[in-house]
Amino acid sequence: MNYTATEMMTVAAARAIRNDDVCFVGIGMPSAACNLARLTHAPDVTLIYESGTIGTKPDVLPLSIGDGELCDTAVTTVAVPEMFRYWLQGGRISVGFLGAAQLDKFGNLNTTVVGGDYNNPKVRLPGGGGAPEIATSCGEIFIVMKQSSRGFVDNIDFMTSLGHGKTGTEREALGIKTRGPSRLTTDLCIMETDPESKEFIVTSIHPGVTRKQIAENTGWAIRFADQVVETPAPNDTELAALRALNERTARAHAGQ
Amino acid sequence: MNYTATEMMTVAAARAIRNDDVCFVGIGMPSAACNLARLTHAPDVTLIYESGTIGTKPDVLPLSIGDGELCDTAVTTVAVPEMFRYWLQGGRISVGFLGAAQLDKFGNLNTTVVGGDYNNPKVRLPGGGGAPEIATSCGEIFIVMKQSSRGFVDNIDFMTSLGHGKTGTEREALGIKTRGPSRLTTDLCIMETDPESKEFIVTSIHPGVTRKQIAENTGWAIRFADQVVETPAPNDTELAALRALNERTARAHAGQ
Amino acid sequence: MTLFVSLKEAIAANVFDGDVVALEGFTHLIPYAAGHEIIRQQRKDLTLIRMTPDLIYDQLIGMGCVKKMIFSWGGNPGVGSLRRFRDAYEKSWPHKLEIEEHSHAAMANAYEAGAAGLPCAVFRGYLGAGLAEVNPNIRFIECPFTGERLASVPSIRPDVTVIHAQKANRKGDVLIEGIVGVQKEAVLAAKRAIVTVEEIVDNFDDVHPNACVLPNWTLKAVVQVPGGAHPSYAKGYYERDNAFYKAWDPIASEREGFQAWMQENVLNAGPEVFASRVAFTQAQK
Amino acid sequence: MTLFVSLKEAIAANVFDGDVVALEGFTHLIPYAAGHEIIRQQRKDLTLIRMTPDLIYDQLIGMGCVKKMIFSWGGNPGVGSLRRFRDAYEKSWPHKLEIEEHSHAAMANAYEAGAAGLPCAVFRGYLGAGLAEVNPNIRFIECPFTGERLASVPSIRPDVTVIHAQKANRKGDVLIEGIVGVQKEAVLAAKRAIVTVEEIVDNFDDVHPNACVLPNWTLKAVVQVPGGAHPSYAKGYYERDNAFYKAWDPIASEREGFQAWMQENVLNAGPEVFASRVAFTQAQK
Repeated sequence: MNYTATEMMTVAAARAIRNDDVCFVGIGMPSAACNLARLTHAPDVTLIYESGTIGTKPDVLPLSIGDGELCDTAVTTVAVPEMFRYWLQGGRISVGFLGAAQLDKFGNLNTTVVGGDYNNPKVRLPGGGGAPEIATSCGEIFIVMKQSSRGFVDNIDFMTSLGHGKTGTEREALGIKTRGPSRLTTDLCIMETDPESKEFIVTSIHPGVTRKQIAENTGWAIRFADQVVETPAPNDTELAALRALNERTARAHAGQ
Repeated sequence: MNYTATEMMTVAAARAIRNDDVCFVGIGMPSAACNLARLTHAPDVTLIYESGTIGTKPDVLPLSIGDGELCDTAVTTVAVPEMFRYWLQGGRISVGFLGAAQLDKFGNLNTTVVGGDYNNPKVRLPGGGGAPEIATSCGEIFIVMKQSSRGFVDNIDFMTSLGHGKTGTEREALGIKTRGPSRLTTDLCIMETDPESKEFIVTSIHPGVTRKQIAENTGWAIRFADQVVETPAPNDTELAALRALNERTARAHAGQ
Repeated sequence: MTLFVSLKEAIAANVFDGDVVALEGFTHLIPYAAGHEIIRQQRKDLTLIRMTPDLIYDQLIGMGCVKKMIFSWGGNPGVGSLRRFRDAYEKSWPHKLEIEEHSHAAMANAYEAGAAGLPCAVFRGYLGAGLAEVNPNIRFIECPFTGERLASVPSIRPDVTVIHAQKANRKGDVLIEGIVGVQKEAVLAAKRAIVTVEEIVDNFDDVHPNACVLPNWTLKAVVQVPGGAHPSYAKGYYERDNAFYKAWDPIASEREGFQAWMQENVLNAGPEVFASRVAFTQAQK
Repeated sequence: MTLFVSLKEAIAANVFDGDVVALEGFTHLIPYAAGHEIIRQQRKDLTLIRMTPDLIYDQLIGMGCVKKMIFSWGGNPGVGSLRRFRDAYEKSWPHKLEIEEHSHAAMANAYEAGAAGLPCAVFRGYLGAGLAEVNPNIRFIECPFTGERLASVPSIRPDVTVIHAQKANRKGDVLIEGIVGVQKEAVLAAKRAIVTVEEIVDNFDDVHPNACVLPNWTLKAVVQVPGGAHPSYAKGYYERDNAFYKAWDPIASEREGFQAWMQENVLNAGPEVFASRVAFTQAQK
């Protein structure tokens, strides 16, 4: 089957999710990837949305974290202070998903301001929301983001949430026990965190994508692993599940 | 009608409860007094048991704070951490009830150890439970306790919960904004806290009780207010409601 | 019982110029109708608090009611940014807007600490985060047992909290179900609380004993406003009117269009219009 | 699913000599059956934690399982004192017992902080209280904003928490209803958690969305033990067997009588006896 770059990205992100993971899911691409994983190889994965729905199994992708279906299909729904205290800070989440307007090679993320400085920004973004504590409390962080040299930058304009810090050593210096960003899935490739330097390095390239394309769409000097593989194309099962999910979602939200 | 000293004490304690009070109720005498108030002059009083039942209206007196009826008749039942954080510490309780093995003239209470010292007590009592924070978080504290020179002592053996401190000035020194013990109802009399010295002084003597009896059953040099009144005897309505409550309770717990 | 009043009376008696106000709702049960009444009563110099300020805060800001906003994520969920917020913050229209920015964890903890009567919240947070360098209300303390450095923020204690809930009973106790957010904490943290509800029922006898219920004595005013959370959700009553969230972006994109929309749909309207807006949404389904 | 095991297996696999163990239940849903199994398996040197240790802790102490008890109120509710606890603490029988004593507020906050993954709890407490002078685990910190002196205690992080609940579903999620106490916090604060339940049902489809449910992945073992909270309550199943609470006082009053009772009713018995004890109680009503 033919597939789009977005489908490849979603499928590649979904594959990294394990059946016993407990995922803190954001709306958009992470929500699509996590639910695709649940509908394919990880039927028992626990999906948690920050609105308090624990173990939810929506039939369609939610419009927002307030969707009634997230609550209706959840094992339980808790208040937001409990969500952030007992479940996130309590260390119960194995994988957090984050995206950003800007990220750097250490997985530091900016969703606060672009251009200027914090008090006089060129563009004021919505802000960090749950990201600062998701970044440090989850077992590890998976980032899913369309690749572009505008978003993948050498220096982010504001440290909304800590990845591996400005030098790759900041987590240890701060006594943080969690792994931090370990995987970055884009529409071009998969990057993983180098255990030594903590930089993202390309480990898998999506079919038909060139190294040049990847380098052109990355604002930092991109590194490739010694062994780079080709990402397996989405298989029929994956594509069928993803498309059915997207179709159900489109139908449910028609006119909205 | 004839009545017992315990009935007089219960009725006198109940009368102090106002219709708009929010009471933190303990099992035993406070529970009887609060529910009697609810069944007579204070139908809208809010009764809270520390097990988390808010606005409860039991038909019979509970065996313990775990009674199902407390939950069944409550406006809502919350978890114990919430009870102590949002409701007690949050400053939502107007009246807390406390009793003790020992109390002094400043309303300091001991339910921890008697004799010896803390680490080598003669008698190890159950301990403070909720008392230390009830004593400082409720708007004011009503104490209900059978009077005896063994319990009403000059110096308590352990400061389980703070009344007005060892000199009557400790609450202010600690920055505590709540009133502390304001009223002590016994089987012989009613004492109120002197606004200046913060000592308990007798303001009302139950019918048929003498000043000598009160003095003999008090371990400290008891003081009487300039104007001491006679406590009105329990009226027919009060006695009927109390006895009916006690009968219902006895019937419900028969064989137990 | 004076608890049950009109929305106009509830706002007039409880929301004053210069107040610190939290209109909460974590994407679900957002008190839009009450927010519109605040706009109609032309309150000024408000400090608005909310974890996820969305369109209703955009509207309050654009109409000049707001001096400062304390928040953790300010956007139009699934659509983009809040254009009136950005115009105020970036270009001081209709006037300068101050902000105090936190993370969700910090705000959730600060509401919890406010409900708990504490002066501050203590949590593990802001590790390596840039906000800790630009917000003086983010400080750090040491655990007295382990020495671990923990974050602290001031507790949130609004002058008034406004929420929308599903049901009140005849005594004025209020039931919130489903995605309950931080509403209970926001109410208990506030000096005064106003609740709009979809429905008033005889009693809560069939309600689960551990459901989220606010006793009447924790509230100042309860007002029935069917549809009062439109265009957001009210679980059991209506879904989100997502088309409106999308439509808001062009409406808010320029000042005149925004003002015209507010004149027609808020200033010249009343809380009674919300029921029909919800009916409209449901009929579309 | 290996979550569902026998009570014997659950205790054998999760409770070890020297462990810090919380068997919680705030007067309601006390895990007696599980406590008896710990006694039968002769665990030693346990540190027991509970806000309201009652008869089951008296039994564990009297049988020599306990090195230390951390608590806030240790009595026989409505009856008197715990005689085996006092004999151990005052006279070192069967051996010396250490104690660490707190207030309810401190313990509730410490469980909450444990569930929240924090090293300590911070609250307004112990003002002028004697325990602050004798317990080195009560310390004070300053609010970094107001300077207010606030109490702090270490969070509770048991090796294992044991609770009794009303229902599990076939997946092993557990429902607690009514007086829920600190059980959710105690489970989430622990490294391992064991739950005994009255009943296993197909699903929780009819359960309120905000009811207190512990997802199966927060638990190590779920065991059906009907009557497992006897002589305490299980809301919806049985009331407290108050006669037993009264009867316990003479049973525990002297060492030999206590031992004989334990031999007959605990050591020579198994969890299956609990169902009949509850039936007996109900038949009496």
